[in-house]
Amino acid sequence: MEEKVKNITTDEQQEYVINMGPQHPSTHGVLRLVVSLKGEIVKNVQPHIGYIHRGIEKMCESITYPQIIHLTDRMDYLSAHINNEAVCLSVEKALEVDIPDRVKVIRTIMSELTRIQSHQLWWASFGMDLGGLTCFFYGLRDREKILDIFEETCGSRMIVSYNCPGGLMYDIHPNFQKRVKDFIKYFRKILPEYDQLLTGNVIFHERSKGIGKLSLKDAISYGITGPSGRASGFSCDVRKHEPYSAYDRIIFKEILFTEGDTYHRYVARIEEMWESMNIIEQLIDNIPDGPFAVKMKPIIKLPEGEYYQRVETARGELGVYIISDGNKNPYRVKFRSPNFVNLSVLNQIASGFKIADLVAIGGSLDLVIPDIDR
Amino acid sequence: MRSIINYLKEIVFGVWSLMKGMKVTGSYFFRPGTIVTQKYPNNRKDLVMFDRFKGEVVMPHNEKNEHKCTGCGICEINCPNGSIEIISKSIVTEDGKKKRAIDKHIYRLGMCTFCALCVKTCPSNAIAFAQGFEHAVFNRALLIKTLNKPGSQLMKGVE
Amino acid sequence: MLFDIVSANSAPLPSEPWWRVFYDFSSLTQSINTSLNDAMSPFWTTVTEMLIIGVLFLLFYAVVGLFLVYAERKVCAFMQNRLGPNRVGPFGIFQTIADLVKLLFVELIPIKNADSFLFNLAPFIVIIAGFMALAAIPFAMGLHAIDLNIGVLYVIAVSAMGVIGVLLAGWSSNNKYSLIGAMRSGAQIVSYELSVGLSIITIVILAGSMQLSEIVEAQRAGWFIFRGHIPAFIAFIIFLISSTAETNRGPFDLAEAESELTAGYHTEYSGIKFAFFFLAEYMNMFIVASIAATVFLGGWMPFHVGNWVGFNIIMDFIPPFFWYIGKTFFVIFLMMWFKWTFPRLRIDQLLTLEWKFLLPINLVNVLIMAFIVLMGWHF
Amino acid sequence: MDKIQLGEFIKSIDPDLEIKDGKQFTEVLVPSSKLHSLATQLKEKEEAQFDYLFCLSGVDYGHDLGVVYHLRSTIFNHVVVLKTRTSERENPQLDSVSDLWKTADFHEREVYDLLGIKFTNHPDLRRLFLDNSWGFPLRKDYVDDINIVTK
Repeated sequence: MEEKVKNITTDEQQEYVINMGPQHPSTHGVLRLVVSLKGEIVKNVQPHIGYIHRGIEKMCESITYPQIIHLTDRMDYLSAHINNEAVCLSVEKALEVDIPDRVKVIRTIMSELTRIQSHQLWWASFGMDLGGLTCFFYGLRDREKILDIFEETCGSRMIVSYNCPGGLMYDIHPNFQKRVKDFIKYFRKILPEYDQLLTGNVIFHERSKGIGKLSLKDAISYGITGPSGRASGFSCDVRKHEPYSAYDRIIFKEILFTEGDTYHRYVARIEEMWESMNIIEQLIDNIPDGPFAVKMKPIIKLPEGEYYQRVETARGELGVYIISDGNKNPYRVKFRSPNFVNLSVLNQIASGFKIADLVAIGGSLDLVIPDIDR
Repeated sequence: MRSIINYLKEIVFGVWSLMKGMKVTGSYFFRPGTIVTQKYPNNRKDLVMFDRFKGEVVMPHNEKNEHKCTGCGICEINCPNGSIEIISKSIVTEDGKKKRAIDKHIYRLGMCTFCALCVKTCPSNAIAFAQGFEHAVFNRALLIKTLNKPGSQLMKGVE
Repeated sequence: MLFDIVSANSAPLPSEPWWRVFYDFSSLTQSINTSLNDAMSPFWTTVTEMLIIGVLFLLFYAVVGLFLVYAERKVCAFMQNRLGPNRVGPFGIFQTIADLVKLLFVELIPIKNADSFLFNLAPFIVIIAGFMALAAIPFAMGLHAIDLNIGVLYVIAVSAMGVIGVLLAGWSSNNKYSLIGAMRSGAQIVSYELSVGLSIITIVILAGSMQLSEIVEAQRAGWFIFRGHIPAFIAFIIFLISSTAETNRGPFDLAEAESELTAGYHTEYSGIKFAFFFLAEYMNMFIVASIAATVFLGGWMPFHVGNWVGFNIIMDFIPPFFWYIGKTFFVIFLMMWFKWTFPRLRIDQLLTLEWKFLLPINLVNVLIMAFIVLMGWHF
Repeated sequence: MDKIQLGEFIKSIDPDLEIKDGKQFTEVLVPSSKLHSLATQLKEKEEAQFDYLFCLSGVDYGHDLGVVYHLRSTIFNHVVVLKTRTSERENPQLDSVSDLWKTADFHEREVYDLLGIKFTNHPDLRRLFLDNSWGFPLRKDYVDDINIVTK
């Protein structure tokens, strides 16, 4: 670490270098940004990561497939359920197991709930990044409602561990459908309030419009996925392109903008919350009957080969690349985590803007640090 | 002239958008009924966790101090981070056979990630999740628990 | 001596209504003054009076500061669907006192490469600026430390002195974040001083005086915000915005922009020195709010409606001090409401707002007000 | 293009390449010397246009070290997997593709950090997660008795 700092100061001694992080209110975790400034203007941002590198990929090599679930939970803890789904789907695909419809529908509903709660937390912290502290509490207040649903069905609030290869850990709670419907009814009323508080606000417009523009070409070249990529016009919704679970049987639209600035990254996420509610409403009344899991062998061994599974988490495309040598432990697991890739564009889009914009841009990319470090 | 009108429009719309935001916060200010804060230590008595809540792993015992754990060790194998350790002993049953039985079911709460694999895979449903969540202790050693009570025995009929 | 000035200016006229005699503080201050004069020489009288006022202000400062911190926390909590402090004492009213006690016992961390003299001086400059501004504010009828004939000018000038403390704090801490915060604060306060001054000048034109007691007296028939038509209202709004900016609060808290600069200019301060900055922020808020209340909302003057005699008499029953405090807290509430609703501006937008919007509007506003006063169109 | 056409297309670029029809994607085994030129052609040829590198993973194959590139075209929606290997373990070197796909910048730094594969022509090849005192933990022969505890 020492050496890295030294390099930068000797190369660019003329610049005013500040260290944002590892403990900084706007980096949402232990991300360290070495920012070179000229006055208030950002010249260069170098992310330094690895403060919570836990070696999840290495750990996966010594545990069995069902046990990987509890590690993927802890990568992107805000879309824990979707991460788990990726591993489960690839194991199921490798074993060519047919998953009951009930599981598919429940997984989809849970994924969309996860997406909504992730976007709520993002909205909360994005508002806080811009200085509107009240947003933080409104976002968390509404997120709590989803977390309660999770807690009732899965037993835990954030790190749900609800998926397992072959289906789900347990069936949904009898109250699940009613609670979800109540939440949708409540949140449809609350979401316009978010708009009144932040989206329509003239200060917010000034702060976000035209800030941190990311062109379509750069978005594809950098591989920026998720709402951040779609705000630039990169059609990258895995739910549309490679439908998994129950996404092939529902009608929803991919939110696409072409501007690619902070404001549209913001709007894309707000719109996605509406869209997620539509998806849930289509499914919540038609959960088919059936078993909630397929009986799997006690020790799951994947046939030799390579398996790649992509899912759409709340932040973008998560890829799980499993190389199996036929044992009960995977030979190599690679997680293509969306945040890791999204972080790489920060220098490109933030340089030239003011330091306050850097905070806004960082917030609009919606980075979750444990997913970057893994 | 047009630029002046635009200038004034900008001001009026700007102020209007700010007023809308103030309406939201102001309306909550005058509606204390919407407060969501839980007075946690005060509402401890009537705070009920959901029945599936994963607070800690316990081994339910019946009134005769019997449990269902056969000491097979499947939970130990399935635990991803080694928080369960089974110490077994061999006992002689009534009909004279030698049998493996549980001596100590050691559960390290501090290492547990609540993935529920042990509870799910247990063939005899011997362990379950309890709802307690107040686990803070001053000594780490207190987080290592022995789940089977002293002097407890295997329930009859459980293999 | 000080009390002499006070009493000379607001001695009740014989034709005054009963309440003006009853609630007038000048008889009290006068009696203290005469008894002190009897006991000692004029020099020592002045010294004693200054000491008394100093101690009173110190107490007032602490009480108001602590109360405002508590009020802010409660107000923001209610706006955010929270309860706010509720542990220490009933409804958490002793929370801020507990916090203060904690801050008193916290270690003062010495900064290695800081300019220690300026570093230690900065909080005091901020505090002194607040104290000096407090001196000219009329709290109730006949209750002010000193009634200068250029009171408005004095308060604006003195309250702007706090920025020196902020700049020194940022510079001497030898912290990059602090320096950015201090520079921002400097740019911000220099530009927003203009708007504060101009919006008050609008009212000074209407009142025809810069003496705060006379401005209050001139509002006996009706508060300036109502009497001055639309220009007075616009001036009030501009004063609110620019004074919020001047106190580094609300959407204009760029100097300590928490999500960008951690804590801005007071990042390196700890313990009681941090408490000074913290209290000074709230005290500045109190001072600008009381100026707004005095200049626009009639200070301690009760609310009167034209010919509604019964209503006016009921209003007269409420002591002037409560009118003053009520109005001040109303303005403070508005400022808190701003702070807890809006996102923060960026530094260039902040300056754009001042130079492109507030200043031109203000200049036109002054012109219109002058015209109205010339034509005698005001109420 | 579907899998077969894709295979034929790659054959037309370089007939020596070994093409494997994988379960999911067309897999191409590329010798490390040919990697960069093939990648350039795959990106720039009109009918391929693989403009989106969605995954770059380093793998320790036991004896060899390798890198796997998952490429996708956002226009035609076809996917190809490039695999390249190097048998050098002491000082493994591969060509960087970060000039073609900017996302490779971070991915290659990660691979360098965890597997020790050096990428030539990489603009800023520094360790990403760990500091220099660490070895390369994703290698199979990595030993760390303190931090890695296996049952």
